[in-house]
Amino acid sequence: MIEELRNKVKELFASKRVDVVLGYQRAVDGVSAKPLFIYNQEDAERLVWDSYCVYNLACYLKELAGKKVGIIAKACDVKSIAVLLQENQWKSQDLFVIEVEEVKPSAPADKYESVRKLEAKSASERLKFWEEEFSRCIRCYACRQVCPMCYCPRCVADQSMPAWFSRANSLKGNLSWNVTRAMHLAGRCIDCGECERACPVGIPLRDLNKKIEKDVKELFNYEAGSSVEQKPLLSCFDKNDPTDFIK
Amino acid sequence: MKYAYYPGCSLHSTAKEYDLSTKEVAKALNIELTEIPDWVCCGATPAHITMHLLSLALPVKNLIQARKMGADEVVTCCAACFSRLKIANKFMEDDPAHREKVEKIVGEEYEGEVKVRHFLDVLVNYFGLKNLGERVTKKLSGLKVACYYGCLLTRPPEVTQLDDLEDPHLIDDLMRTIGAEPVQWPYKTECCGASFSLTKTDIVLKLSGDILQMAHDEGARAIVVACPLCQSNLDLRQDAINKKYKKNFNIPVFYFTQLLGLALGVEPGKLGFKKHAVNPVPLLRENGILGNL
Amino acid sequence: MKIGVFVCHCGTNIAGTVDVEKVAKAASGLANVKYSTTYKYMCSSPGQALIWDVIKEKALDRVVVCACSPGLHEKTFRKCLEDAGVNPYLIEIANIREHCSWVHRDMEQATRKAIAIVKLAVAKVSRDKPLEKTYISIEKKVLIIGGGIAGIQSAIDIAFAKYPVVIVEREPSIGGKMAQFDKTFPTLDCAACILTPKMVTVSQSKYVTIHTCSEIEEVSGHVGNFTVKIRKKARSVDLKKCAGCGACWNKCPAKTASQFDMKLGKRTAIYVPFPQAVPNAPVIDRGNCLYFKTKKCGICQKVCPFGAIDYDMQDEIIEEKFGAIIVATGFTQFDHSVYGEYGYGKYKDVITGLHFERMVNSSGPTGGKVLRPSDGKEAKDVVFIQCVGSRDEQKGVSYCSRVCCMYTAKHALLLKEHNKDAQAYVFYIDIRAAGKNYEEFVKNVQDKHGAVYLRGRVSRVFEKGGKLIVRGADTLSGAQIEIQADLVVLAAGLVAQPDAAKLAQTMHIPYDKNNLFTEAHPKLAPAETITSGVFLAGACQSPKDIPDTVATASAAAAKVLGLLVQDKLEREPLIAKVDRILCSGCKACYEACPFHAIEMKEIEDRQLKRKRTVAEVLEGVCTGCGNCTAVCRMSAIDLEGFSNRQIMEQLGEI
Amino acid sequence: MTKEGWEPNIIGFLCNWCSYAGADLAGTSRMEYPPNIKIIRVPCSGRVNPLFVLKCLMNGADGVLISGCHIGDCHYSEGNFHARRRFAVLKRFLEYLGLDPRRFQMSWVSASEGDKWSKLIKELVEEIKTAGPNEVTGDD
Repeated sequence: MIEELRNKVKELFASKRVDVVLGYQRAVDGVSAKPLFIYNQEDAERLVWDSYCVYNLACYLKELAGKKVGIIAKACDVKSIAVLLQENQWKSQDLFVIEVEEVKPSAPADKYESVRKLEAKSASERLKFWEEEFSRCIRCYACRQVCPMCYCPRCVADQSMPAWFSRANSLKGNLSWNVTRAMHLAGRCIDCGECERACPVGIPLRDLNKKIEKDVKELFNYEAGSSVEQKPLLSCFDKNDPTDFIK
Repeated sequence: MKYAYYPGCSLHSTAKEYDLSTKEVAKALNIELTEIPDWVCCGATPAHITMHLLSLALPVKNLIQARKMGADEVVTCCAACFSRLKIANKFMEDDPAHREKVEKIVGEEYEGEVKVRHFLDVLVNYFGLKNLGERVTKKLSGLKVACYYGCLLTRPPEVTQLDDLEDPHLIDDLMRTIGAEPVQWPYKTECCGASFSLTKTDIVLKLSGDILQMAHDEGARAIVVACPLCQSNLDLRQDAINKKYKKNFNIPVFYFTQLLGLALGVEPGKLGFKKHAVNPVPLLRENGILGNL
Repeated sequence: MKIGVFVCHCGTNIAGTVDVEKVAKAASGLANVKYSTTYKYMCSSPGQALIWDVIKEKALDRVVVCACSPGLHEKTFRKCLEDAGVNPYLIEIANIREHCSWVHRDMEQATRKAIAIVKLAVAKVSRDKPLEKTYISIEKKVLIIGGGIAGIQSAIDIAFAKYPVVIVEREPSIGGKMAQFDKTFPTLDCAACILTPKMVTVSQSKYVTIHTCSEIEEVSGHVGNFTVKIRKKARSVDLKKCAGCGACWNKCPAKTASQFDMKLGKRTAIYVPFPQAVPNAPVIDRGNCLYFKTKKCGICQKVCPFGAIDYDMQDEIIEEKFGAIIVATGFTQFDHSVYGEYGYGKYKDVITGLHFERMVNSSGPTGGKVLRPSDGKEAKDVVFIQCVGSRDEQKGVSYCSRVCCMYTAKHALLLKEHNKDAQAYVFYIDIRAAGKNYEEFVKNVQDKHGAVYLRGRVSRVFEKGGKLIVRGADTLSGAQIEIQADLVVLAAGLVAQPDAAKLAQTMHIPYDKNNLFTEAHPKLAPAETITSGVFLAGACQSPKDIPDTVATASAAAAKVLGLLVQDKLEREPLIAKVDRILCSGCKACYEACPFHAIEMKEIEDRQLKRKRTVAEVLEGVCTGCGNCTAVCRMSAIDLEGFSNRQIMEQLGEI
Repeated sequence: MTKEGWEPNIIGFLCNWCSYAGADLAGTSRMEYPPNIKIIRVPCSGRVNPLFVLKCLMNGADGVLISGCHIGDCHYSEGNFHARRRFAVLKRFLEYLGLDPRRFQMSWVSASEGDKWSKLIKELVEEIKTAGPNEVTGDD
């Protein structure tokens, strides 16, 4: 399996189709895996592939614009790439996707269980919950840096004309940032979980993203990354979209 | 092929011969029909003109019974039963508000999961005309029939989804397969007067009379039906029609299953011809379908 | 920054409920406000003069007028600023009348609210930017799609103003459906007599170019500058050489049913659809031509004295630029074969209105006689059934086709004119004869021509004994009726052309559930579409009779001429604008724009030293709705006049 | 919860062509309604950025209303369809975070519905009054 993978990568270099290939290598601890940037055939020998290869390699595509890139992609990477292609960030001829099957722990019975639990609480309980969570936010923006979809040349959080929301590490500012981030990922987040993994203070960021993911599935039957051809969620509409919340 | 069988009230009384011949045909073709135990009336017309919920709850009760016997498909022969069961299913599938009310009445959950088929549908579309043709032992050659469908078999089309709305042909196809000659006539879906039979008989005499006349004019010697009420109006009232309009009709009215039974070699005595008001035996003899009994 | 705030009393309309002096005083305390005052009627000449004076005196560079709704006087005050030498877009209106003094009673509350409204306006004006109107050039040529009466009328009107017009018609001749009609209601002029002169006018105009056998392949660009690809299908006859002498079609051995005559008559494989065709040149129907089928014939080529027959002719794609486009693609007749009760289109003697038109036409396939297609016998009892396909949500369309009542009445009359012994029976739901002299016409047909009108639907038509039995209800008497008819004429409704949706997509114009093209506004802009520069004429927008079709065609032409007489097209500057540095090229705006006013453009990014794609607003097309701005996550696209900075500044003041 | 003398502060984003004109008509027809709403005029409900709504709520608005043309009546033909989808997502999301649903609402008001506008505002003000002041804790 791994040899096959290495050969595929080598073949890409041999045929001069790529400048770089993204994959995984063994981390210093000898157990876990970390990303590997492969620039030539020899580097390919360092490739590994096992259940420790969890990172979404599509995150690194942001820095590789303009190059021809090969990428070893498991399910969530493939979806991320679909969104990036859909959003014109990459041209399909510049990307060589080597799909690999994930050695996955069994999927939870209900992906949205945590969301549903929160939904079942009262409004004030929810507010309290999130206020506590967001009060820990240190505005390090690691969630943004690691997200494959956060490729804006200048994030609204860093803009000053106008200043969209407070940059101060206040509850209002933190709340605003997290709402903005989640809304900007509506119909785009493919739930790779990198943001939550990256968050140094452990805010359950996926529960924000998943809420919107669940809602748009229910409301518009929309799934991020399900096809390159689909229009962006918020750039299209259906004449029969739900209307019951409007007076 | 196994189905739950819902005969309905008519087939246990006035249309006994429909029931008999259906069972005989099914037997001859190895189609297993198991009568739903403890079935109740579908409600027919009286239910839906008096109380909408009752008209849904009664069929649903039967469909739940069928589900309990492990069936996922119910076969019925009576056009009214077919219509009521289908309509009830449609409501249970599409209309959560009605579903909730009906479930409350019958005390059980049901979402239209038991499918309803007319026996015609089973024969033509599932058993298949080709298969059927291969089992015909006696062709009904020379017998000119007018296939008459009535109101409920195809209407409303979004519910019944059985046959062409304005020009149905399932019975014609069957008749052709067993060698009979269906005539082309325009009254396939005219109304026979239906349940006015008892309350305003004059209407039935007029409407059924027109149907008999048209069948006669187009050269049919017999009429073939799939509905007990149509059969009864055309057959039982024929004498009164003759008297009122000074006609001389002598047109036997068969259930399609009866003729099918003959073609499949079922013993004629088991097909209930004695129940007819207009004696069909002379016509069948004339066409060499029956020998001297 | 020097902002002046001018508070209007509007007599007592404002001052009666709002303490205007208090408002002016409060305004003077706001940031950057250098001056504030009140006046009885700010919109009056002295009021405007006051603003002018103060701008000059205090060197104001921005103005807030606290008065009525901006819909009323925003333009007035813009002009006032412009006259005083200030950019007219540096003004905001604080609506303290409709949204304040008129809806509140308590003076204290109303005054407090008025001050809040002024605060918002001052906040916004402080972020206003001077804007300049934009101008775009105009290609002074018009494309008309469809050469029926609508397209012809538009072409005549535009050519009269001496602007070049190109008509694209997919049939071999212009003339459209009207050319098939016999007479026209309610005046009974012969259709050909009033249409033919118009066809000749366009064909002879030096301003009009006609492409027949042609269709639109692609449309790009925007108002003033459309680029259109037109496919000219191979006619197999060279129009420059052909004189229309008829030698070819007189000798052609291949016969087939004539579509123009609704297949009631025959034509040859090389044919002109009808004698008055424009251009008066034949076309080879390759599907039926023996030369194309077997390579063994070639008679037409041999007999043509002009060498005009060209079997090797190929389709040709031409590309042209246009400043405006009129869509006049008309309608088609509803296909009644979905009606089982009328025999699924299987009975030969059940025909449609258009068949009847051809039949009663003296140059038609029956020479003007009403004959049964089944046996050629003259029809005496004719039943007309109205609303076939129309007003029928189950099998047809929900709308009324508007012309069927009238053409059926006309048919009933023509029937009687052609055969004195004939009898017309008309089944109808309602008689809709709204039009000049229309009701009178129908009444006349009923009273003087003895047409029997029966209000009700037909439940069944069937053949019996060589007759058609039509059974229906007469709802006025409550009786069931059976008529033994020789012929049944179905008043089939008017529906969109089968490929209307495709054309609409090519043109970027919206269409409704019936595939009828949607006008920009149902009342106030019926000839326009929301795509600026694209106009609608005739029945492609909704069923229309000839007078209405001609009226909309002239309306569209007038709209087009209004465009073409401009040297440059003036556009309000309140449109979207892209900051390329912020743009990621993600196409969110491109997909969300209802007007296709955004293009994706590849640029060389010097900083990144590579090419990248960014959004670009087509200034001529953008209408300033701002939808793009709300879907842009990086706020790279913004709307002038309602910019993010302006609105966020306002929200800072709440 | 209710502070002494507190009055709701509501921000309305009104599309220029329908709802703003509808509010104008309420004025022309002298239909009284409470003075608690301040109007931001936008060309189309589709112009409203979700971040505007967020800004309002963070800046202490007790309620936010977005009002546009009825479906099918949009001056720009599709803007309100986009707004509907966008704010269906935002509304659910804000409520998930604990926002009182009454604080963020949407309506279609046409240019001829002055009465609807005035009724709507009366109801809205009442609803927000029951909901109480928006207390986003912490400072900016």
